[in-house]
Amino acid sequence: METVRYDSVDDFGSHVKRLKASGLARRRRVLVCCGTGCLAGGARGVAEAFAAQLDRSRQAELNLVVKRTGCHGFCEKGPLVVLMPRGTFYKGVKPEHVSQIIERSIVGDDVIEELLYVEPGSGKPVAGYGEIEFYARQTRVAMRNIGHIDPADIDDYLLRDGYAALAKTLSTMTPEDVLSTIEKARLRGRGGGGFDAGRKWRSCKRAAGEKRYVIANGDEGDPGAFMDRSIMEGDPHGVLEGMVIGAYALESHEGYIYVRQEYPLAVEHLQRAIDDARARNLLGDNILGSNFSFDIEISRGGGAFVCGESSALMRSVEGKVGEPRAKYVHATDKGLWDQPTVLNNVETWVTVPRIIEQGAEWFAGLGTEGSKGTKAFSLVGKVKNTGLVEVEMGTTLREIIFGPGGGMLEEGERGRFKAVQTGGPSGGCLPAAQLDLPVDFDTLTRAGSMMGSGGMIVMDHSTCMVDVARYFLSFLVDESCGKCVPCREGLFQMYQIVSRICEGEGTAGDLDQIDDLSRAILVGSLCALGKSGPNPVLSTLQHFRDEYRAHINERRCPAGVCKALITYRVVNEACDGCGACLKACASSAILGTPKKGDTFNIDEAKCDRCGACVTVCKRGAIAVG
Amino acid sequence: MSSLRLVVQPHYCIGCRACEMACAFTHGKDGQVGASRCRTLTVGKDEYVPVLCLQCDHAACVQVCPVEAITQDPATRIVHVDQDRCVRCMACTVACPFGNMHFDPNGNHVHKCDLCTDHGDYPRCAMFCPTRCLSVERIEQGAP
Amino acid sequence: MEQTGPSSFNITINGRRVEAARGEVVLQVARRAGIQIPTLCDHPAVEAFGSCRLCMVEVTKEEWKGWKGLMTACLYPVAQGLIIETDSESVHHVRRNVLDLLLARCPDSELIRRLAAEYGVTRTSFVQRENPDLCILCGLCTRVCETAATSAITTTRRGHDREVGTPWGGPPPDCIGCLGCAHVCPTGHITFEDKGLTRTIWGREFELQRCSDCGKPLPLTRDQVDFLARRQQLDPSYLSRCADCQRRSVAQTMGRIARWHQLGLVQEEAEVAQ
Amino acid sequence: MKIEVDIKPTEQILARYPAQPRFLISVMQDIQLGYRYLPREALERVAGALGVPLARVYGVATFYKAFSLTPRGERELRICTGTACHIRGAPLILHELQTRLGIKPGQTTEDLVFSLEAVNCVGACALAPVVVVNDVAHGNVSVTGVRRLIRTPKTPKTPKGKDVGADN
Repeated sequence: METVRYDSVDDFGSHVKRLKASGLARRRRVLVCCGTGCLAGGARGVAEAFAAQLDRSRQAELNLVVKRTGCHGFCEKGPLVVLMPRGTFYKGVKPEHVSQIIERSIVGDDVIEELLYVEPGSGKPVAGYGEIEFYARQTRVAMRNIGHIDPADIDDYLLRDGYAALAKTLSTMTPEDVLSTIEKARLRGRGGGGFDAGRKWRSCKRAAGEKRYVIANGDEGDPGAFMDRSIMEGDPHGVLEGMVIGAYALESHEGYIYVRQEYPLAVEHLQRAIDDARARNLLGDNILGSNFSFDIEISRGGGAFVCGESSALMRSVEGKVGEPRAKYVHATDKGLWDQPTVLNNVETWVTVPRIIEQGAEWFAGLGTEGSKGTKAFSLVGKVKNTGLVEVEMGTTLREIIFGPGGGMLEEGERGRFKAVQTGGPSGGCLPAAQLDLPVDFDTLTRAGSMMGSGGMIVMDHSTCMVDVARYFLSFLVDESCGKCVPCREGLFQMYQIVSRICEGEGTAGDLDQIDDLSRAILVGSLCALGKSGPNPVLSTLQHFRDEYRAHINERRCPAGVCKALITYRVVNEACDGCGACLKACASSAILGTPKKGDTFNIDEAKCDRCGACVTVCKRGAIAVG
Repeated sequence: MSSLRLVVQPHYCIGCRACEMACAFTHGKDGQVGASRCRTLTVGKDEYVPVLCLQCDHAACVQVCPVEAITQDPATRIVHVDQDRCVRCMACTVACPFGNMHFDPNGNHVHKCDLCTDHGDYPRCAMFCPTRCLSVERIEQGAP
Repeated sequence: MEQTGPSSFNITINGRRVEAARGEVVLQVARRAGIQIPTLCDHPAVEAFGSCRLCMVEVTKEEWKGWKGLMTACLYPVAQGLIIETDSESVHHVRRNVLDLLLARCPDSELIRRLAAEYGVTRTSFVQRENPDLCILCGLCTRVCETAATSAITTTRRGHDREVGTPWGGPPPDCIGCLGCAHVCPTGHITFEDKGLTRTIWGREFELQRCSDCGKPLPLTRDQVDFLARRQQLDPSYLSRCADCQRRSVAQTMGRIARWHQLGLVQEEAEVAQ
Repeated sequence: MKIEVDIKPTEQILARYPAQPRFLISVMQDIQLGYRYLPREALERVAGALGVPLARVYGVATFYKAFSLTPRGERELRICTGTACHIRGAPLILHELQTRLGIKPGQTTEDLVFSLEAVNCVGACALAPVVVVNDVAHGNVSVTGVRRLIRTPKTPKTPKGKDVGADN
């Protein structure tokens, strides 16, 4: 294997040119999605089957390459295999399908209909990647490479014009040019707060210090969000390139990528990318022969949500407990090791090369007045197409959920849309009446939620909003660092109150007490975790007050979720006596003999409302109420 | 600006302990008599020596304090204890080679002679000394 | 952060104009002006921490067009034109809630009960902690230990499970028994005992240093003496005699000089100062 | 109960990092991976080597969820309790595993085979509910399906999952 090292920008340019002209670049591509979702579905077996059945010579003979790519985003349908350039999209692929795919669609010219995705609206199978609504309705900027490249192959990234923005930066732009381009693009941080990235960079540049640091925040802690994971796993070089460009603008020489502990694959891919980039002189001393030097180190998190908060993250990089500090002095003045530091989310960093490449005007042309560009969301919950979507800012919630999302998962009354939760534990739940809100930083905040890092959890009428509030509180009680009183003690007490309501022991004064305590926590807490902690409770209280009232006044959980307020009952008319529920019940609470015609009863005293019987009953004969 | 220094001439001491009384009353609080920062010791027959802080430069108490609660005022050369800062580790009470850092168990704090800076600018012990044993000298700043 | 502009200026606290210097925080300036702001986690010996949230004050500036924010006085840097209210309704609302929450945590703490009562809370409106102790988690002990001693104690776990403790809950190996933690503890949660030559704190026993003259125990442990001599760069002999013996020794020396005077051996008056 | 701890792996891990306090978490991650917990002897060595007070090491060990001070089981079941999983039934899954294994989240079965951990989102929300077994994610698990994950070929004589938790 030839060792490539670029000693100048020209060197780099000519190598990329040669690469693009080579036969390898023109080969057909078999893309096997190896994102976490597809891996869980068995993608490793599929990739191995391809490798076993198509060795190197056979691949050359067929003029194709098999690539393990990052997440295509359509996790719901995994494992996914895409045949390029034709764009044939196969879902739910199993190892046993591989030989058939090779024979019919690779050697042959055929399409295997059973493996095609069926559009739920039309009921028709779709052959092409681009024609699937899920993808067709997206605008991919941050995620443009994911799924198309093998993240472990730097050449794949180069073939998609990777590092071209860096070459352009180093050869034609001054640090000031880069800074003003980012300012003009009006890029806002994708991590949650939506702070103007250009302004952040500018104040860091102005601050006095011995060194400046650049950090990528990959501590994606919001439950229900996994865009950053996909970016780090699927396009690691994109993150690096953005950081190098940013470091050039800031004249920084040291950078860190903080990756949460739950993402081992992201660490692996990023480390590989760092090693490869260093070997090619795209990272390290005198990058591309210039006199600019910058290097990146990965810092692994230890499993603490609060480390997504920038000051806590910096303490964690320093090897300490992740306790936030007051932000009266900004990180841009005193951040990592008390030096001026710019911290941006990985999605923000991966967007930077795109802006440099295509210009600030192009980026500012996307999105809304206040929120430029696109935003990646992880669309999950009770929606048909769960997965990653990237849309222009200003797209409405309805367009996302009923567009790429494909609408609600389940039919019937209980399957109707009830709320969408955005912004993770700092955000809130928006009801059906607000489905037409355009999604951008400011609109969501005004509506009592927030953009957050981009988690979007769709809920239907089988979701109890009081339970959701309790869920977020228990999350925060668990994840609070415990430093300040309002967050540590206040959220704990709030959890106690909401729990009481869920358990049917709520009292008339509870809602007022929640309100009073919330106000104190909102203004009194030290960091953003506490300052936004009451949001999920307040937003559900605002939009779903009736549901709280039903719990308190009528001792009833309308969604049938809160265990203390529900009972399970066998509807004997619907029951066929199969006895599956008997076997499933761990507490032996179901009485009856498994034969047709027998009546089954549930012993309420024994029943611990685990719901196992409901999941196994094929006839829907167990009623919850 | 001038500063004070206390002059001790033990051969004049008659062991009357007026200095101790004056000190204790001066440093009392809320109508209670405080603890004296000055101790008169008997060293022989009819031989007494009043022992009190010498406001040393490079004082051991200053050096040993782990929280920098003891400092010397560069202008007056008086060594002060910042009671708010002190964490009562007692190191200074041992470190002073002259035994002039005292601990008051009632007030739970360490204390030392501060030349009565908070009580007018004339040390009470000297004021009440009936002999020339304790006296005050005013020196111009910068003088040794 | 304000890095330019004059180094001292006036700010307004409760309608009063008060002088402040760049680099100071609101709490410092207020205290100097005799304006009381309650605190629990503040101590001059350690860096400000901002955990108790009791010192919150309302901050605004004329150019903020009516926007006001609640800030912790112990951390908020002063800047020209700041207008501070230390006792507004919103300030009291937060303090009342904080104290109410702390009262649920530490119902037996005299200090918390007294402070809470000042803000009108005599009984907590929340669920009282089971088996409560006196620790309010202000973190003063661990911070003092870090600043003045050896970081022998730490906060452990997180969130509502947070506690102050020692490695593996046992006697802390790095502790020097200086009692700094116990003395700064505002609620008396940290206890210790000195008995004969033994000091006990954090479940560990320490031997007290003995006076090299009289043999009585000094108020310092042997570990503390070693630590201080090393860290403060002081000859250990400075830490070997009790104050009584030190005084006796100096008195005897001075007594000798006095005798020389009386015998006419010394011409000049001995000045024992400077 | 005193377990002999082989300190050699700790030395090897320490050799990979410069002796600076900032590598504390990284070193501890590797130790956790190697020993399946953080033995006291190892952490004492780490504190000395990196120049970090032992109490701070202990504080870090108890602050972050990745670390355990007691040995974890061979098979670590991490039940995702992220929002997406929560509304798709994660509490039921967790409840089921708790009952079957007779342990609570954060605990390990006495035979050191299984550890249970409730984690806040593993980032595989599209497959909710998710259970991660030793870094392998299992998606769309059901209350009954989850029983498959705790069948133990290594411990004979417990043919049915039911018996495992019967003695609790």
